[in-house]
Amino acid sequence: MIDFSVILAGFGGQGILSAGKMAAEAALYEGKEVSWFPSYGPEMRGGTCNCSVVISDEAIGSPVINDADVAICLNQPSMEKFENSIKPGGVLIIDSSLVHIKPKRTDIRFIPMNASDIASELGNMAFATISMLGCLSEATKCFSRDSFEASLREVLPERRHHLIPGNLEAFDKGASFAK
Amino acid sequence: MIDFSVILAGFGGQGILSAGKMAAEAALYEGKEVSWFPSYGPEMRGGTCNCSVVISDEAIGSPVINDADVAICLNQPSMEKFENSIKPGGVLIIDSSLVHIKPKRTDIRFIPMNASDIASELGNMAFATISMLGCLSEATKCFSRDSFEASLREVLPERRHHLIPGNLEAFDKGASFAK
Amino acid sequence: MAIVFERTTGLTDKPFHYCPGCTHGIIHRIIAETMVEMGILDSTVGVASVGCTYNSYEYFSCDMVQAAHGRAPAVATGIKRSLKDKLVFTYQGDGDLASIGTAEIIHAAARGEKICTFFVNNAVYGMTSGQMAPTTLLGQVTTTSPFGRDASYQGYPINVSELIAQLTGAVYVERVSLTDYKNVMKAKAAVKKAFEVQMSGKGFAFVEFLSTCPTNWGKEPCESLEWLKEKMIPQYPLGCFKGADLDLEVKS
Amino acid sequence: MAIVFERTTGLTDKPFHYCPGCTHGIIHRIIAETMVEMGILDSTVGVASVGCTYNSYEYFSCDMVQAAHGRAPAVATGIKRSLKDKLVFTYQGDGDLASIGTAEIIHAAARGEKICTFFVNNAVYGMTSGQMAPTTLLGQVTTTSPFGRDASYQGYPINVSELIAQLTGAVYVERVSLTDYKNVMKAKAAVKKAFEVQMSGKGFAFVEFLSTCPTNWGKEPCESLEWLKEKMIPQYPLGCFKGADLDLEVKS
Amino acid sequence: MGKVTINDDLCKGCGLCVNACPKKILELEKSRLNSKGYHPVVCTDQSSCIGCAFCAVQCPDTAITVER
Amino acid sequence: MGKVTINDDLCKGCGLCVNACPKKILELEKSRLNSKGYHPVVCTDQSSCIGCAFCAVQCPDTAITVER
Amino acid sequence: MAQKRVLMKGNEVIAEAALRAGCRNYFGYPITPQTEVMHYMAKKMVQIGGNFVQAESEVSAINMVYGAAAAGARVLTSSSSPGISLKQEGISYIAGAELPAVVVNIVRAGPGLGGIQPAQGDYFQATKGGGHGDYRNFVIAPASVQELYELTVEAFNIADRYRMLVMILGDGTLGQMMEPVAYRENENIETYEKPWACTGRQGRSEHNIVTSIYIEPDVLEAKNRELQDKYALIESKEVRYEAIGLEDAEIVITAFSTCSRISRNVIRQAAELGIKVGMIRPITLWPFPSKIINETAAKSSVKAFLDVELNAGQMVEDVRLAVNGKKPVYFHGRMGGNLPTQKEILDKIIKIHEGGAV
Amino acid sequence: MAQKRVLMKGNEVIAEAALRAGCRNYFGYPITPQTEVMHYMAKKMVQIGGNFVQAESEVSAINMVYGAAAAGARVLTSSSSPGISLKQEGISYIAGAELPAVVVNIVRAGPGLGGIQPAQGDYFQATKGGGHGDYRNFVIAPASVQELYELTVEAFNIADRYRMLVMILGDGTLGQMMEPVAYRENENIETYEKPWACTGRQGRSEHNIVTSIYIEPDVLEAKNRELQDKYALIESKEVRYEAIGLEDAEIVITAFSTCSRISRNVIRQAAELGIKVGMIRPITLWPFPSKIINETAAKSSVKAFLDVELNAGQMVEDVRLAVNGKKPVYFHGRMGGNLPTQKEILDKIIKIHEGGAV
Ligand SMILES: Cc1ncc(C[n+]2csc(CCOP(=O)(O)OP(=O)(O)O)c2C)c(N)n1
Ligand SMILES: Cc1ncc(C[n+]2csc(CCOP(=O)(O)OP(=O)(O)O)c2C)c(N)n1
Ligand code: SF4
Ligand code: SF4
Ligand code: SF4
Ligand code: SF4
Ligand code: SF4
Ligand code: SF4
Ligand SMILES: [Mg+2]
Ligand SMILES: [Mg+2]
Repeated sequence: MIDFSVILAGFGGQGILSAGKMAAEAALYEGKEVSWFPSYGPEMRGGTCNCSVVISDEAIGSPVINDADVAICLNQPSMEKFENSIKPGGVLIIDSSLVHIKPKRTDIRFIPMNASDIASELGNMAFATISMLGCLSEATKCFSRDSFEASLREVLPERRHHLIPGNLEAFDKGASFAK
Repeated sequence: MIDFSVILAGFGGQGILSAGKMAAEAALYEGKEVSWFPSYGPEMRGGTCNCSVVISDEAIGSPVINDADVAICLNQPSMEKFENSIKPGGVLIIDSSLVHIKPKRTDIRFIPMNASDIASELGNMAFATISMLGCLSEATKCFSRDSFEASLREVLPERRHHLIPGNLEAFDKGASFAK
Repeated sequence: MAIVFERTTGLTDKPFHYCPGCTHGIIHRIIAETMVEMGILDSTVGVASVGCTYNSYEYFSCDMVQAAHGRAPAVATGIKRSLKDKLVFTYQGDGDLASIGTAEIIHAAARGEKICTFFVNNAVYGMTSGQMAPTTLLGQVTTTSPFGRDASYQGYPINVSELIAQLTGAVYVERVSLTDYKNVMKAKAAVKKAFEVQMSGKGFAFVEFLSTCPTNWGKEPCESLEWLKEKMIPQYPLGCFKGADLDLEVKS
Repeated sequence: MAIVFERTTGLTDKPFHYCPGCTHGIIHRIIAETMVEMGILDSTVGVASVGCTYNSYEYFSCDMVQAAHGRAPAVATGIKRSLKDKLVFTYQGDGDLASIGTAEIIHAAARGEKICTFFVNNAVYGMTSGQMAPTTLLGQVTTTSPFGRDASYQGYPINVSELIAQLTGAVYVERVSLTDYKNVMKAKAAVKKAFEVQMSGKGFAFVEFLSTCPTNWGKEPCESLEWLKEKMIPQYPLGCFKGADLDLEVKS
Repeated sequence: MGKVTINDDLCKGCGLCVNACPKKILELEKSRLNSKGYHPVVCTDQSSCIGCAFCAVQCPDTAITVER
Repeated sequence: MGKVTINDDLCKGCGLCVNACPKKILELEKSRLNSKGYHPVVCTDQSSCIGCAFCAVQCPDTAITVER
Repeated sequence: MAQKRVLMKGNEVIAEAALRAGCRNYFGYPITPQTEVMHYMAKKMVQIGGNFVQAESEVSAINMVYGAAAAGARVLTSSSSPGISLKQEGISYIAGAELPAVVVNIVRAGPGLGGIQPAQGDYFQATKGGGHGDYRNFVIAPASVQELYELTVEAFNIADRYRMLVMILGDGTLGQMMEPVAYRENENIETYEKPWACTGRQGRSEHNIVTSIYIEPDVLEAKNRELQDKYALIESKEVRYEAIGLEDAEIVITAFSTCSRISRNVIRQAAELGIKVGMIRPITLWPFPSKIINETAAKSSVKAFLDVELNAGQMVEDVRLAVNGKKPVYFHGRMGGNLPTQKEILDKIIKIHEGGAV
Repeated sequence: MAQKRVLMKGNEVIAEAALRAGCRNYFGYPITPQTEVMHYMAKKMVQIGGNFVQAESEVSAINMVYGAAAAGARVLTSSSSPGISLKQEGISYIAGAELPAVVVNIVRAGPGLGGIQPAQGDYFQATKGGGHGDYRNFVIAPASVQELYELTVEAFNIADRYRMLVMILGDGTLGQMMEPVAYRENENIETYEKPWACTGRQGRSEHNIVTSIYIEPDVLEAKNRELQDKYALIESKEVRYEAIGLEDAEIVITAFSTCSRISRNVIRQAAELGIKVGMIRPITLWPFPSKIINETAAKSSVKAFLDVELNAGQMVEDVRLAVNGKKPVYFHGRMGGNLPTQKEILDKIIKIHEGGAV
């Protein structure tokens, strides 16, 4: 795996940046090389934001992505912006609770999933992005569920470990969309 | 005449800089190329100061003098410092009212003149340096008495033209030392 | 029905990029409205500074010059000296004016430079993500005073209006807030007076606005206005520090 | 007979390069004497600034750091923060401190930086040949106010002590002169107090000296002292602006 | 007596107008995100509006027009 | 009662000590330049010196030593 | 991989590395994209009893650095382009007074207020111009977060070793990105006596002086010659670079930091097309690896150089000086915060290989 | 000689020339050795109703310049090395906002506070580094007081023509010396419309904006490309230099300003010894006269170059870049405020001529 790349994009405040970081942590747990790079719009708060995660077996080139293997979009402007940045054969995952359009491209795999609904069902809106990571993992195998779980244990402070089961549940729900 | 150079040196406040300027003005009046360059010691006021005047028929190289044709010294430290900067065959003019030592070198022309005494006789201490310019003019012909007079007329404001005769008298007294 | 309130032509059509509830927007608007109401939009040059409002030049519809961080008063001096019959204002944050631009504002005031400065004190560096400002309150947590501002380590807040009022060249100095209708109207009156002072040629005019930064204060917008009232005003009392009774016959 | 006055060991043997009658020399001496008398010569680091006294490091016999123009308070901050148990002072002119170094001095004071600043106000830029300083009096002729300082063109003098006294972090602020024996002794007492304030850890201490510049004022030394009394003191009144009643039990 | 018009695209759902309205007839629409991703404000009862413009004066984004 | 010693090499002839001396026993030597080019100060009447050090305290160049 | 690798932002790693290098003094002023250095320091310094001062400006910050360095402390400041411009007078003073200090520039796109995205437009400023007078900074350009850590520690050693300013020239990419970093158990901290430092005389018979003014031309010239001698020594001893595939490269890329990362991938792609591409990645921008470049240029296998930068062409001048006319040197640059893509670089490589104009 | 020649100090001539060029705005801060520019302006501006402001610092002065230039005025500031370092942020802003302005640097010896004697140690700063980002100043190096006058007037024309900063790089020698100057009756003042200036809208339908920030990388990159295009145009059109004796020179001296004056005398001395020495004196340091140097290097009559500067070797890099390995380039430099003597230079010439090591 050389420079496998994921873009996560949405509004500020949706947890895009930390979801990206969790993906990178999971891959790191597998001994991969990883990089994470944030990007903000001109708005001070709210507005759009995105981050790029690259996973590789070798030293990573650019942490900034021009052609992504996967784009995960949590709002419509992001989808409009990043649909064309996906490599042919790549994957587009959207939160269909928030984005109601379809991609124009046909050379990519399109996975709409109602991530926000799942999250509100699970009682924690932060789980929306987690479920999308589950989908990412299942669809591309860029990191495994086990690595995700193990990295969660490492990264979360002890006092927040009670959240792990919820996270995994969200992860699994998301994964089911990619099966 | 190519880069004929004169150093004037003494304590701050003795009128060194303006005497140098008058020499340059006189030579300029003759259509020569001239340059004037000041140099101060670390003292804020008092202390030593000197200026370099270069006169030439062609464009002037360095306005800062390493080997002078003439050095005019109004105090002992200056004489000690500049005696060795005079070209072989050059001229050293000192105010013997203030400097009581003799040069060690024998390959230069040494003209001691009691400039300060002359000036106090004429009732104006500023005439000390003027008399030394007279000596310079006579000893080297780097500018003529006429040019000196004409440039004085040009440079001095009308209301100070009454000083011209006194200046010329000092000039002439100085010239007599070089005859 | 007649329109009693609409967006002023002193602002361009471009929506602000500021955070929800940030009172920078209110300050922009009242300055813009005042220029229109005084009929000076066409003869004013504004100076934007560096801070969240770095591109306020896209919002104000008068001519606008963007200045380096803290240097707006110097830039305004350059403009005003060469355009003596025009009006010039600077718009500056507390990091910009009270920290890096301390020398520039003090000396513009001391020179009695015939400009207006609109100073937005939100007790924090907004744009660069919430660092301590010279106006940050004691105990206030910011990204560079993570344990709360501690006087013995980080020093004391600076009351800028009071300081500027010390300078002879500063003839009008007032501190206002935007917490409610009445205060917004007072703030607007201060803006007007600042321009009038400039027109009178009397000297330097300075208006300090206590403003919110919900994002970096970590508070909801309404909560932020409350915090401003409860915490900021005791340290930074509102009122006119100089020039309350200026005689402003406007020179023509 | 016993020696009642001789050159202090707080000064090196090097003769000053200052102009005849310049009171910089007196200020140097009383600071040096005070360090010796307080026994702190070995534990003090002085910061020379840029001005006629740029190389005062050759005269003071304590450790000395030469700072860029106006930046002595920042340099002193760097020194003091890393040498908390040592004493640090800056020696700055009015061009250095009140013009280019405005931000540095205001913020050192606001931070309550535990240093002393000795501020020499001679109403002119001495070293660079007599330009207007922020402290130049109205009407005073300098090389950059050749027709006399005109408020409408060149602004107003800044009363630095009064301004610094506004800042909470500044705990001791006094203005002194050197016009006669009594005043030199008062000035020396102020120097001592400033060091004591620093030792107490209470905050920033500031002493302003009204000083002469015979050369650039175009006056004889004695005449200069008279001019200082007649012209400068009315604009810059002597006295303690802050901290007159400080309780200074010295921390050990 | 009064009428408020809210420019949905400009509103950032900050709620300052909600607080400012003496008639308490403004409300954030929690169920909807506008094009910018905010919950915009709506007037729940135009007929009670007195056209005082307290809301508009407090709005940082000039999203409100008031008529009377 | 007192004694002043002037370090000729340090004196710049500024005259501040002359002015400061209550006994008026200090004077610039107008007829002489010292090594630095200044007219140095001299004490015209050591016996009148009271050793008050007013002169030394006023001297910017620490050219004066006072004994008593 | 002995040590555990943790995912951290470049900016935070700089701060952590400085602390590990024994730095207990940080003076700075906020500016994007390096604020995390400050935030990290603001917290940590209080916790460990070190000094964190948010200065009133970059001008003040660099002079606080000057002061702390003069007092013998290890000291750090960080900023980004406009802020570094404001520090130029102070940097020249630090050079003149021969003080050890570490300055980080997380470069953003210019000129002027410019933008906040990554760039390398301050190469000239860091390596040549900048402040006034003849002086050099030791300039290090890490290319990964791991290297950022290692070279930051090393920067403090170099600063003390040579009594000079070491600048870490990163770009926004490096500062903002997270990558894994493995910390050493024990840092290699070199300690040097600082008998020249102004710490209070404490019985010393002579007072110490830190200054950069020498009013006598001869003295100042001698001082300058000393500096130049020191710089010559450093040029002979401290050059660092990474060389890839120089054995048989036809085209040699020169690139530092982020551009070198992208170029590394291009080398692989080019190999697939049968084009042998090598790379010289300067790690020290000053002292510059002129010798290896010059030797490489002399190789008959080498046809051309391609210099890739995030600017309008700055390091390329040093490459050309080193190549000294032996081979053509081409340039590819992006500006404004944009990064070159692998494809762009590869296209240029192909064109050069085909002998086409570039 | 049509016009009367008057003896004036270089610094005063700069001020007088600016006034003659229609400049009515001066903002500055005192520093040796350029204070006479200010003193002259302080008097004259009041007399003619122009603006003279002694700013609180150089930082402030350059930003006042920025303001006045943004308002469409001709504007001047002057300083010397440490002061110019403080102006670097502002200079980068002026470049970014494309404002016309004239900045004088009467260079003194560095680094740090250095000394107040003449030097050329700010060549790199003026022509390359200095502020952050990719930009250029138009840099002019007069060699006599007469040229100081003529090129200062021209500087204002160039600034307006290209909307950029023109720097006059003099040294302490040039600023402090008096030489005769002959003023023209009528100055050649080029006037340019400034529709972009912020003068108040006055009925204009769009408001004007002067800025240097472009937050979108693509926009900022485009802006940078525009700047680079402008610079390329200037490099093709505005190079100025003086060439002496290139017809048959064996050794070619490259030197600017004061060093070129001294070298001119050396050429004469060398001729007496039968050594043919020529000189290329760059008048514009940027754009640099690379072409003529490159062409000269290609001549078979030319054996070597000798670059003479008041620094540790700065312009010599540009000479080497231009020579591009065709001939050896030697260097002779003095520092600290000292000037090279004719003898020193002649000795080097002789050694080079003899093929000895230098
Ligand atoms: C020379 C320089 N230093 C630092 C910055 C980074 N910077 C941008 S805005 C800002 C602070 C803004 O705070 P403030 O003036 O209070 O405005 P606010 O954002 O709070 O409205 C800083 C430090 C810069 N652009 N230029
Ligand atoms: C950055 C910088 N700007 C300007 C100068 C030139 N300069 C040296 S001393 C001085 C003014 C000194 O005046 P002041 O501080 O009042 O001290 P004084 O000489 O009167 O004692 C100036 C402007 C400098 N050295 N560095
Ligand atoms: S960061 Fe603060 S000051 Fe800036 S726009 Fe947001 S709320 Fe307003
Ligand atoms: S110039 Fe003025 S301040 Fe400086 S040493 Fe002379 S008298 Fe003193
Ligand atoms: S105009 Fe007044 S009553 Fe109407 S919505 Fe606004 S605040 Fe409420
Ligand atoms: S104040 Fe304005 S932006 Fe805020 S909720 Fe009301 S209409 Fe929307
Ligand atoms: S000690 Fe007193 S009496 Fe004696 S000379 Fe000095 S001032 Fe005069
Ligand atoms: S005060 Fe000192 S320097 Fe002045 S005349 Fe008296 S002894 Fe000499
Ligand atoms: Mg703020
Ligand atoms: Mg002064």
